[in-house]
Amino acid sequence: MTAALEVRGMVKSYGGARALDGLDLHVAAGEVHALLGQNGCGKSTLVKALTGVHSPDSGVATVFGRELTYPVTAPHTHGIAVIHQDIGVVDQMTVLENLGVNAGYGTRLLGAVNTRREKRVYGDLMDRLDISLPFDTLVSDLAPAERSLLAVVRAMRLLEAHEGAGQLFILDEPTAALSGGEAERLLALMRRMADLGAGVVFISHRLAEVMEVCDSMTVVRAGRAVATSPVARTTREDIVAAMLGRRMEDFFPAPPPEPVRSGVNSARTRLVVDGLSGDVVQDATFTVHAGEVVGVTGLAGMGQEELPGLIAGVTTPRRGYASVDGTRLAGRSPREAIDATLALVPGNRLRDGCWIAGSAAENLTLPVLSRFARPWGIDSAAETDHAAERMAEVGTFPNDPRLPMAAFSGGNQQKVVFAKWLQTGPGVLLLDEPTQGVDPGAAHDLLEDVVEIAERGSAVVVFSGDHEQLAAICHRVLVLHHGRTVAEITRASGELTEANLLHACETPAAA
Amino acid sequence: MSTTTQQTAEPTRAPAVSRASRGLAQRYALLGIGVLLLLVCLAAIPSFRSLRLVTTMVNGQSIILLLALTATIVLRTGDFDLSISQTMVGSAAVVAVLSGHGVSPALAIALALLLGLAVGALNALLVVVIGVDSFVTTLGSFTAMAGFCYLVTGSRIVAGVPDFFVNFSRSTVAGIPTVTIYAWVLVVVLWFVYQRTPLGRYTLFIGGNRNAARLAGLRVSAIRIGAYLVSGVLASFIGVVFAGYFGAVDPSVGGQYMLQPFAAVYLGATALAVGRFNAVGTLVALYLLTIGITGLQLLGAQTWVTNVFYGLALMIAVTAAKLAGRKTRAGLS
Amino acid sequence: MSTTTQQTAEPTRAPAVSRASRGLAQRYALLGIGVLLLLVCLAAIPSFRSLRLVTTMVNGQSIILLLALTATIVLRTGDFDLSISQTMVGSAAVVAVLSGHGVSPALAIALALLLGLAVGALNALLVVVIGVDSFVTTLGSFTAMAGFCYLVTGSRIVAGVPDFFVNFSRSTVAGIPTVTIYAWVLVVVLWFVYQRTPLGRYTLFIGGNRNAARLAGLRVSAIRIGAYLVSGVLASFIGVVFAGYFGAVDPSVGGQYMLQPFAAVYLGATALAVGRFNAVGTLVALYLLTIGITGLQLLGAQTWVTNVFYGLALMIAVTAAKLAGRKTRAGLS
Amino acid sequence: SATGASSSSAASSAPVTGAAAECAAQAKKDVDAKREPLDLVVPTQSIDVGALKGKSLWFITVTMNQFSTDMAVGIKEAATAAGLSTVLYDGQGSANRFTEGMNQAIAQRAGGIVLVGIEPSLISAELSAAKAAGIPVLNTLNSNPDEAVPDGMFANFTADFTADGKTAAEWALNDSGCSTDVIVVKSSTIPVWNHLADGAVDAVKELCPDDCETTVLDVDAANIATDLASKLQTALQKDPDVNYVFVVWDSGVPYAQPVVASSGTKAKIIARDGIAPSLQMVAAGTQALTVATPPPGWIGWAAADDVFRAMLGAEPSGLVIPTRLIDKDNVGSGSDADVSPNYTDYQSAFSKLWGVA
Ligand SMILES: Nc1ncnc2c1ncn2[C@@H]1O[C@H](COP(=O)(O)OP(=O)(O)OP(=O)(O)O)[C@@H](O)[C@H]1O
Ligand SMILES: Nc1ncnc2c1ncn2[C@@H]1O[C@H](COP(=O)(O)OP(=O)(O)OP(=O)(O)O)[C@@H](O)[C@H]1O
Ligand SMILES: [Mg+2]
Ligand SMILES: [Mg+2]
Repeated sequence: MTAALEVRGMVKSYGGARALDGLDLHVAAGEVHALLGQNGCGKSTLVKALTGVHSPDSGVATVFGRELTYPVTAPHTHGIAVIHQDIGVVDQMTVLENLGVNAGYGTRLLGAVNTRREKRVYGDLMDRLDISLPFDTLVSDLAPAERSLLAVVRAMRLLEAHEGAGQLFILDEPTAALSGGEAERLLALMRRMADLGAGVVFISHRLAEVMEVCDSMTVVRAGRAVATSPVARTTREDIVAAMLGRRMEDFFPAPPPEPVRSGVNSARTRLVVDGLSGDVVQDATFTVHAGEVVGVTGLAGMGQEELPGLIAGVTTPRRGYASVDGTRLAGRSPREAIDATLALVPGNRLRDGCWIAGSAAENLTLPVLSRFARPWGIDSAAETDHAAERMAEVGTFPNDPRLPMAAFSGGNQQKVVFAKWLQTGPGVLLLDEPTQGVDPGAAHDLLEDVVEIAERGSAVVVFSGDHEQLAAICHRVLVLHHGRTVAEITRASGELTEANLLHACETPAAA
Repeated sequence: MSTTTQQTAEPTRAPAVSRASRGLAQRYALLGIGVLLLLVCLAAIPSFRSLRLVTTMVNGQSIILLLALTATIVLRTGDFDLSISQTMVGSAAVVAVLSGHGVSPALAIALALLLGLAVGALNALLVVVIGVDSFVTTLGSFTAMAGFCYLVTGSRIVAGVPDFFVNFSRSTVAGIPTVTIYAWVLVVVLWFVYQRTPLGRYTLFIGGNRNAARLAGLRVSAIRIGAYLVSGVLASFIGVVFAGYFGAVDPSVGGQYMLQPFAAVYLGATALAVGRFNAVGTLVALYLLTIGITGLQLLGAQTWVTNVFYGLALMIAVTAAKLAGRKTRAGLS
Repeated sequence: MSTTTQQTAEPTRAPAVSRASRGLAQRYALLGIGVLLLLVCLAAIPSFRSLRLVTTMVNGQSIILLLALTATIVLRTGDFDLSISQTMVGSAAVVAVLSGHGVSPALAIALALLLGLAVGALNALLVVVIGVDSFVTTLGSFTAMAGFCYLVTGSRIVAGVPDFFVNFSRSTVAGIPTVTIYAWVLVVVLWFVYQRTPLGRYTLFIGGNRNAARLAGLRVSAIRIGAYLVSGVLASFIGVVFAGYFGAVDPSVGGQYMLQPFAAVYLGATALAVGRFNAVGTLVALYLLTIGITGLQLLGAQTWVTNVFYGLALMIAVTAAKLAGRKTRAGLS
Repeated sequence: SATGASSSSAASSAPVTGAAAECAAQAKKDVDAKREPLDLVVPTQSIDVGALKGKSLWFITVTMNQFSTDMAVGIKEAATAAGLSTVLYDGQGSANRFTEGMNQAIAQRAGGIVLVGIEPSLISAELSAAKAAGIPVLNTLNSNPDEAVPDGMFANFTADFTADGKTAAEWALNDSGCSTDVIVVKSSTIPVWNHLADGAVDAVKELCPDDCETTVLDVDAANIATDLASKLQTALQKDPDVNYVFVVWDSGVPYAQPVVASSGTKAKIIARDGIAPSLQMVAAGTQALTVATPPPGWIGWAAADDVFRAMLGAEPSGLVIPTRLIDKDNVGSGSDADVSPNYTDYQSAFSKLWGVA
């Protein structure tokens, strides 16, 4: 079989730090090849080198026998189509404008764009992919999953032009923001492309997906390939061991002992959500007790993206309210909720979670900064020490609080954001896609912290499309459909499995 | 820091349902204000009903309109080019001085355009290639060009610009002076490029999210450099027009042409295509301001009134557009 | 559009290893240039060695320094306040005119400060509460205030500001005029607030990522409104100082004080705390520019030379700081 | 003082009455007198500048425009002739720089200072300091000659702006046979422009109270280029019978010119100063009139002379800058030799006076 992609000795340094350290990679035509590795091991860097975002320092890459020259310009002319990890959309432009950008809107630089034809092309494409996006809506109005789908459609346009053979598709964590059903459709599409003779490089931290759809895989550690084998001949445990350099017992920590929810000895109710409604969410009503971990899920656009913001006062609810430890929140500002010891770890890290040019310490200590205020000013030494301790607790690498956030890999940024809220000892912790883009080792560590905080008496709500994770760590999971709670699956019932959750999401009537 | 005109900074969010109606209200707020103002002026001020008045009003704004249109080019890519007004005066000075030395119009124009190209290239080098903040860089080239204007003119007014240039700017076609025609042609060209071509969208994409544009495979740097070069060359073309229009070049006037174009551009970005720097909106905004000020002048308002009007009109118009377009807004989704 | 001074636009990335050296080089690039320039001037120009000259040089910049420091306040929160220079002149005019009518200094000052507060409140209302773009809003209030200046002065220079105000600005303490002392005190206060207090950190965070700041529980709107109010009140305080410093108020000068403070602030943001608007850097930047220009004047340079120097100095200084700090830069992770 | 604020009665096509005839006669008389070439004006008392050798003469100007650049040439020549050095300080239109220029002059122990176009009240403290330091400062072209000399300065050296405004108005009255409808353009933040405008308006009112009309436009000094055009075009629309536009300073003419050209009126542009580009335009016919001073170089010499006198402790010369009407009939080629024929060698007249010839 011909190689769709052959990479030899790829090296790329950012200043003195080596992101790629002689990486080798072989992807055969007709296969879906998983590229796996810990956060910050260099996966995205490879993608960027292959697509001209930046040039490697050395190393050779050939695509279907043709050697790439750096910097790579117009990758699609080499048969490369890519979905980047940071999706690359502009909020203040419409869906159609964002879709056409990588295809040059189907015309010359100064030719007139034929909007009708563009709509037809993308309309057909979306029909076939069973995706639906409104063309004239601003991207800022899209849900995170819709943005991912936009990126999929956008990349597919280029692929469609020469379906199948001679094509290399690279997808860098395309499913991170997708829910089960959408992810499945994307995986099926990927499979079909490969079956038609294309080479597909698939980057994901969701090993279940990898096991399901990939033919072979390469594990990268510190910029080098450390393991490569057919997926059929390996196990998740082996993969994780190769990624982390150690074996991991379970992928998810066990949930804490279930608190008693009613009766004389019941745990106290910490979070009450009563009739809360927003643009999508309708009449959300539930309570969460001390020591409980509750999941909320649903398909994209069904409300689980909106709900955390409504509870935390980021968006003012249309009706209803949330209360924390008996304090009813007016829902006008996050500050009010924070004062009531509620913490929200937002889903869109770059937009809502951090100041990318600020240092990790500055980001991490923001909610507790006044603790370090002395009459003569902020005690910087104490602040830095505190940040370093907290970062060590969640295993941030590198553990240097003085580095700007931009110098950390996506997963490590997530850890800093996580640590920022854990340190406040929240009574109610809301987690929006907490392990999005986080490698399995790190995800395990983060979730362990979540379980621990629940054990110590906090109420935890996890909003996620990752059913496997929810099934593993929650006491019960609420399923939203068109903004309403259509199902509640409890661990006690023994029904709390990934498959049941998916089923409940996709066929709400049955639930 | 890096002052950018990032179009993403404050995503306006609205529920899906109101997507369409919101667009309409916001889109035509400014146009509505303009038409209303015109009608009020027509009704209240008899002398406003003269065609002559309207044409002089429009013609008098042509240089500023040209500058404002030029300003949109770089603004769309998310950068500033504050230097255009001085580049204009510098080029006008070059044309006037060279002509005074008997250099042929063609050569004088060519050298003036070359000057604009050089300023654009310097701006592009610093901002795009080296990555310095565009606000401070172009403030620097603005000031340096002011010095250049004094240099070439010897700090004197250069009069006696040849008739060739005067005709170039002032001769009329169907009663419309060429300077106005240039401005309108530029409106049409930019409208086409911005609204209808991939390049127009690329500039917006780059201004909106530079990293996203890079990931989408756009030649971000090439387009940004191109924007500065076009901006510089257009500014020096306006300089040629300027020299002919006034027939004399005073090296000290650059500063007076700095702010008004930006006011029109920002105001225009609230009209027609909300939040996007665009050509037609700029034209509407500028004419709106002109109608208002002319109306006030006809009513005998003093200097302070026109300034206050100008300032308040800016604030009110953008506020109106904002309010018209707002249903819900808030944090994250 | 929404022109913001988002500090995120282009993160500078560098590997951990070179972090320390990079910091140093970048941090002190501007300071180094300044010291070098001073030494060259001292060596080459005998008259530079007079203490009197140096104090003159420093004192002459105090009004601009005060304005530049004021500009940093709103810039840090990611917004613009372009109106400060006109608010200053407007308040100066109020003080001069009221004093001319025999109003007591205390009352005149109170009313001037109230004016600043009102301008700040208007800016805050539009920018923070309604959400209009800050560049165009404050360009609007700048222009409206220009009209106000003509209104209160009747478009004439108002002379004969009472001695109370003259002494307020000009009396010396240990040989240093109070106007300079005010500026230095403001440098120290802002340095402390910016570097040493949570509030200073909050402003920076709000400028860097408003959403994240809000989600972290900061009172984003309150702080932004506060920044505008403080900016307005400080601007009118500078107006009081201005009236006393010049002893007369020319209502047309606001525009002259608009750009220079911003040039100093942006240049200062490359010194000492790279990419962050700060007080000490602003001071260093302004004095650097002044040393250079004074040196040139003493050497007999003509106007165009000083303009060109000013422009090039801006460009070169920011470029030097940028290059000093750059090892690698590239896309995003 | 505002747009359209001062207009006397209308009705321009009235029959020639006795009053009109009187007006025409008076205007013609004055105009004919002001048309003649100016005699060379130099001080009467001689001085010995030998004692001034090695001192410095500072020239601080509101901005380096056409006029001050040309005047600076004269200042330099004069100082060189007397053995002084010169420092030119450009205020760049910024009050901040005016005070800094004064402070630098004081810090560097200037021998004397010629201050041009800078409102003295803006630098009152510096003027006191200069006086305390014994540095004489000459107030140049900021006032009428008979106004009080500001504190800290030793003399006014200037032209009679009110009279010049009157002269321009009389020229228009004469030119139109006393059916004058004139727009006067000024900026009221500049005091001497107010004098010019007042002189013109008063002259029209006095000589032609019934049949003539005046309108004063006050433009924003900070935005002259754009504000002048906008206000003028509106005013011309409002009153299409305007036959003169008096821009009280020559360098404002280019901004009025395109507006008048495209207005469809036959208004003539008149102005004051006599800077070289305007003389060219008068010769070319695009500007109808300028009220011209002698060459700026002479003004430089004469100002230097006055400062030298003060440095030597002598009385001020008391000169007033004379002016002459220049229209197409007497402009010749527009050169200094044609416009100021008696000023071809003023240098040697001063040199003789100073004993350095
Ligand atoms: N500018 C920088 N300076 C120093 N070190 C950096 C810089 N940027 C990244 N690093 C380090 O390089 C490593 C790899 O980061 P990278 O972003 O590649 O991770 P990643 O594999 O993409 O992880 P994720 O899955 O979290 O996105 C990390 O340890 C990170 O801390
Ligand atoms: N622009 C950059 N400047 C400096 N360092 C960078 C840059 N981009 C990435 N890095 C560093 O390079 C290393 C590799 O990053 P890369 O994004 O390739 O990781 P990744 O494997 O994709 O991680 P993740 O799984 O988190 O996405 C990281 O240490 C990262 O911090
Ligand atoms: Mg990655
Ligand atoms: Mg990454």
